[in-house]
Parts: sequence; structure tokens; C-alpha cells
Amino acid sequence: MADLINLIENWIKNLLLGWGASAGLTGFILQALGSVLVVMVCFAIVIVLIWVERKLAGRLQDRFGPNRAGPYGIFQSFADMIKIFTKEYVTPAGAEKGLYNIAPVLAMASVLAIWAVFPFAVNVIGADIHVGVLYIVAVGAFGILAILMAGWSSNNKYALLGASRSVAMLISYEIPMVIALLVPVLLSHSMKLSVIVEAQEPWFIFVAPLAALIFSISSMAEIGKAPFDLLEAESELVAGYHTEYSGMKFGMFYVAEFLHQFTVGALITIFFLGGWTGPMAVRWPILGVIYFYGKSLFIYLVISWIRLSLPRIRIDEMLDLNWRFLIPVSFVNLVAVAIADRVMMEFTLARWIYVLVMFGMNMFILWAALAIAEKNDQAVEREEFPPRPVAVPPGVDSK
Amino acid sequence: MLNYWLYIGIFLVVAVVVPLVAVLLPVLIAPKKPSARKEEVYECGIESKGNVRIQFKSQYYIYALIFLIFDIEVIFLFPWAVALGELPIFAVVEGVIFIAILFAGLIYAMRKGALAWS
Amino acid sequence: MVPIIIFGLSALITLGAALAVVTNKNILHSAFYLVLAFAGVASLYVLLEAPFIAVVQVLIYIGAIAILIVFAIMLTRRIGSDDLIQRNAQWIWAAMGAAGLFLVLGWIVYSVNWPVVTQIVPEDTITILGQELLSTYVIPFEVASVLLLAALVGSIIIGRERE
Amino acid sequence: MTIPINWYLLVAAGLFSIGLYGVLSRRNAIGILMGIELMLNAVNINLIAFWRYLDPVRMTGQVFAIFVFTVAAAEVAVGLALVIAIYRNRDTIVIEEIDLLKE
Repeated sequence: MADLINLIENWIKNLLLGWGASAGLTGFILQALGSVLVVMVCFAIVIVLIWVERKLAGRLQDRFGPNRAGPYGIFQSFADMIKIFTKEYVTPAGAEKGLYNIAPVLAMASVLAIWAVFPFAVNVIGADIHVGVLYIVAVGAFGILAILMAGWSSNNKYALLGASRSVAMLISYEIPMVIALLVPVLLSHSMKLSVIVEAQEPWFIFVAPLAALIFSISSMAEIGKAPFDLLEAESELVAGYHTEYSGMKFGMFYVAEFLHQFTVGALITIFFLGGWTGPMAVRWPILGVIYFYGKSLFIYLVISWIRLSLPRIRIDEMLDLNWRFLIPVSFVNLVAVAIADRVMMEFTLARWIYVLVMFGMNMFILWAALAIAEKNDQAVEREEFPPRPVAVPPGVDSK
Repeated sequence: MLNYWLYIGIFLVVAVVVPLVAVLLPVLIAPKKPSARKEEVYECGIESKGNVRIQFKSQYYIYALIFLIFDIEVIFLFPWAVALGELPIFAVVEGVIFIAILFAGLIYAMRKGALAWS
Repeated sequence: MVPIIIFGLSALITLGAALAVVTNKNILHSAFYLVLAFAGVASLYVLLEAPFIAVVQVLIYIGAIAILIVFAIMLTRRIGSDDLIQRNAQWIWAAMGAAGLFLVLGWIVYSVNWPVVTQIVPEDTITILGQELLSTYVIPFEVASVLLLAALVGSIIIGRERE
Repeated sequence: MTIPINWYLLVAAGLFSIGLYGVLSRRNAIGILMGIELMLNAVNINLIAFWRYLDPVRMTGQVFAIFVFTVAAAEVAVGLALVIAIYRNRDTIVIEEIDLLKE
């Protein structure tokens, strides 16, 4: 069989059992090896991604990007790594040492912890728990906590301001994100990630495009990069909550940000793009792993593309987008999907009719929401900025 | 079932230990020349004045508060979404009523201007 | 053996962190110790085979309540400083009362013979939970939403700054 | 070997007592709220322990625990809003100094 991963697992298991280890210890060692492998792959991906991202950014902005270290600058990340590992730590005077040092580790750990429950292929699943979706949401809480810790302990006004802004934004956008996540849960009747992946016939992006859109927007905000990079708006807040961090402690926040973006790609893949499924993925589990990482990388690049193209939005616009648009729309969408799904379950419909109805309904809600939002927006605009002739200076009565 | 959680426990330990090692490594190999100048708090080059722990807007608190309420709502909705397939069709209506009541809260907050950034 | 070790660690973390919460001089540090105590309780829930409650504990207590408390402390910053005495005059009586209560509770816990059943927990507790929530407990389910609405409206009215 | 129910109950009793001490000994209103949170957590441990050992097939214990979460959240939201409102008006949240009704 081409089941390479289980082959290796069984080989290690038999080897350990052959050495006289007990079954419990063998299981423990296998689990430890598995988790170390997943974590290491995450780090390896980030090292590659930093180069990819910089090259892509350069190309999109009509520059070369890194091109000195090695062919096409592919060793740039390694040069950066050597630099950052040999950099001195500067702890600001008056910092609260304990919280200050825990924060970067916690920020990284909270992103890594999400990877514990991912299904990588048909039989390569992390922890296939019944509360997988909620676990993913819950673990994110530690990231928010890490930001608060960093901001408070740095003894710096900019860091504290940046942290409180970041947290306000993160918790605001978590609401539409979680409500959008309810839609795949509702459609697959399970919070188990493996069940959600296998229930996607066709992919949920076709059944629930609106939920996918809302989830993507709000999790892009959760990443905290452009166009939602208000937390480190250089011109206003210096560098946000990690202003006072240097060397590898800053590096941890930086790496966590990159990994978070890739993790968001993986989450969108799992919930809306069918996870590891693809041609021949059931027979050849190794293909499933490739599909999973490939799709995640694709989403990652799309997110990068979007954020390299759009300017930063203002904080009031951003909060308005969330509270006045995303949250109401996600609620309406959830209710509509729940009713439609349950009602159509009563009749035995062909799958394609079901998908078509769902897709049409989603599109209608999106259209209606945009129409209403546009109308409100125009009303607000007219009130605040009444139109006036172009050639007349302000203050002069044009009539 | 607990086996999975053991894996998660191990994973969490690994997820904390690996960044910890990465953060501790420079302590061994990086130079260390602390000076009072270097450790000054950064504030665009000028000296920092006054209490650093500035008081910030209560608007942030309002956001956190609404977030808490909706978080609680979500924990009711997840079991609802999971069990919906095996419940009578009336259960959808119950869930919708639940959502509608809280949606009224959101509308109220919006009307009161509690969500606006001033 | 493994569950007992994990139980011991979780109990130790929970109780140690809880003690730090009530005795720490810096109220903000108390809040972060509170997070640790919540995390310890969450791992106890996992050991009790209630994973849903465990993740909800993390989601609600750490993800929302702890953050709300930290925000409130930052908003009322003067009390966050170390120089304010955080303990009142009758703390010694409070300590004795709490210790007495613990002794009484401990005595009850050990003297009662708890009627334990040996049924195992069903595989998928969440589906059952959802079904019970929407059939047996449907009235509390709706009332919970009214309670949340009341809390939302009430705290917005109280907490908002008046112009 | 399974863990006996007494151990969980003992941990919950300890947590409850610590929380009670916090409520009684803190001068700071937010500190008191933290103590109450600890006590509510102790209650929840008991609920889940009894659910696990007495009636694991039905979900009554878990449902109760969820309602305790709800009440705890509502209590924190309103309680902290009150604390902030008092702080804004009286510039203190030391409980002994909030004694308008005494005078």
C-alpha cells in the first residue's frame, strides 16, 4: 500500500515494542513524535513562507525582493535566522519581567496549538475530538491574552495603546468568525473536523459561499496584517504591542503572525475547501497531505495578494464594518441556512438541487445586504458631507 | 477518547517548549551589553513623561462586554447546530427565537451608539 | 497512572493559582493567575470526560471573562498600583472562616458514601446535549437568552460614559 | 485505576474556600468579583463530577454547568459595569469607601 505515513508509524511502533517498551509507552512516544513533527513542519513552512512572501511582495510592488543570498535569494530566511538568533535582548527599564517574557512564547504556542486537531489525510488525523471547532476558537483566546500581557508589561505607552486596540479588534472580529463557523457545523451536523471534511460534497464554499466570505474577512482581521494592520500602524502606534521587543522575542511574534496566516489558510481549507479531499486521496493518504498543504498554501498566497493590494482602513471604518455589516449579515445567514437545511431535509431532494438552492439563497442575502449597506452609507455620507460645487472654497456661500 | 486529549496535552507541551527553546537560545549565543541608555523606554526619541499605565477609553470595555455576551450565545448555538438534524423541525424555530432575542440586543446597542467609535 | 498524575498537576495548579489570586498584592497579576486557575479547572473537566465543558471553560472564562476583568482593571488604573493595601482589616477572620469551611466540607466529602454508578460516558455527548437543551430544557434555553439580553442592555446603560 | 469522586469534590471544596477568602478579605471590588468567579468554578467542578459519577448518560449536569457559565458571565458583565460606573463617579472602588448610604 501507498500508505506511507502509517507504514512509518507501524515500523516505529514495532521497533519500540521489539525493544521491550510497553504498549502505553509506545503510544506515548508515538504521540510525542507526531506532535514534534507537526510543530517542526510548521516552523519549516514559516521559514519558506517568509521568503515566498517577500519575493511576492517585491514582485507585486515592481521590485526584485530578496535576491542576494543564494539563487533568487532563497537563503534569505536562513541569513535572517542567524541574525535574529545572535541579536541582543534589550529589556526596557520598568518592564514586568515575568509577563514580558511569557508573552512571546504564549503568542506562538496559541497559534501552534490549533494544529493539534487538524485532519491531514483520511487516516492521518491529529486529535479527532468531538469539539474540534470549539477547540480551535478557544485556543485563540491565549493569543489575545499574550497581546494584553505584552502591552501591559512593556512599560510603554505605545505598546499599551496598541495592545488595547488590537484586543478590541480581535474580540470584535471573533464574533462573526465564530458565527460563520457555525454554518459548516450546521451543514455537517458535527464539530469533528474529520466529519466536516468528509461531509463536503461538494465543497462548502459552493453550499455556503457567504459564510466562507465572512469567515475569510474576519480571520484576515484576526491575523492583524494589512488591510487590518491597525495594531501596528507604523505612523500612529510605532509597532503596536511588540514595540519594546527585540531579538528572538520579537521574532516569535513575527513568526506567530506568519504561521497564523498559514493557519487561517488551513482553516479555510478544512471548513470550506474540502480539507484533504481530492482525486485519489482516499486510496493514497499521502496525496491527501499534499492536497491539504497545497490548498492551504494557495489560500495563503491569495490572502497575501489581497493584503498587498489594499490600503489600510481606519479604525472606525473597521469597527463599523464588523458591527454594522459582518455581524448582522452572519446572523441572518446562519438563520437562513438553518431553516433551509432543516426544511430541505424533510424532502428527499437530489443533492444538486439542495446545493443550488443554498447557493442562490446565499447570493441573494449577500446582494440584499450590500444593497442595504450602500443605501445606509449614502445616507450617512450625504448627512456628513453635503455636496458642494468644486470650484468654491469652503466657507464661501455658493448661492 | 481520553487518548486524543493526551495527544493534545503532549502537543501543548511541545508547542510551549519549542518556542521557549527558540527564545532561550539567544541568551547563550547572543552578546549581552546592557546599558541604561539602551533600556530606556522608546517614545520616538524623547524622554517618556508621566505614568505609562495611561487610562484608556471605556469604549474598549463595551466591546469586550458585548463580545462576552455573544460568546455565551455561541456555546448554546453549537450544540443546537450539531443536534439539529435529529431534532423535530420546531427546534429550528426555538433556535431562531434565541438568536432573535440577542439580535435585538445588538440592534439596541447599535441604536444607542454604543458600538460607534468616537 | 497517567490520569492520576494529570489530576494531581491540575489540582495543584488550580489551587496554587487560586491562592495567588486572593493573596497577590498586584491586582493585575491576580487576574493573570486567575487565568491559570481557569486553565487548571479546564483540564479537570477533560479528566471528567466533559470536553465540551472544558473548551467552553477556556472560551468563556479565559477568552472573555478574564479579558473583561483585565480591561476593567486597566480602566480603573489607580487601584492597580502596588501601594494600595488590597487586604481589609478583617482578613484574618476571613482566613479562619474559609479554613473552617474547608475543614467542614472536607469532612462531609469524606464521610459521605457517594453512590457512584459505573456507566460509561456516551461517545458523542454534544448531540445528546443539544437534544436535551432543545427538548427538556427548552424554557431555560430561551430564558438564558433573555438573561443575556438583560445583562447586555443593563451593562451598556451602566457602563457607558455619559456625554 | 479511576480517580475517586472524593478527590474532585475536595479540590472543589478547596477552590470554594479560597474564593470565599478572596471575597471576604479583598478591599478592591474587582478582587471580590474574582473571588466570586473562583467560587462559581468550584460549583461547576462539583456539577460535572456528579454528572460523571452519578448520571453520565443524560446530560443534566452539563446543562446545569452551561447555565452556571451563563449566569457567571451576566454577573461579571453587570458587576464590572457597576464597578466602572462607581469609579467614574466616586474615583474609588475600595469597598469600604463606597458608603453613601451610611451617612
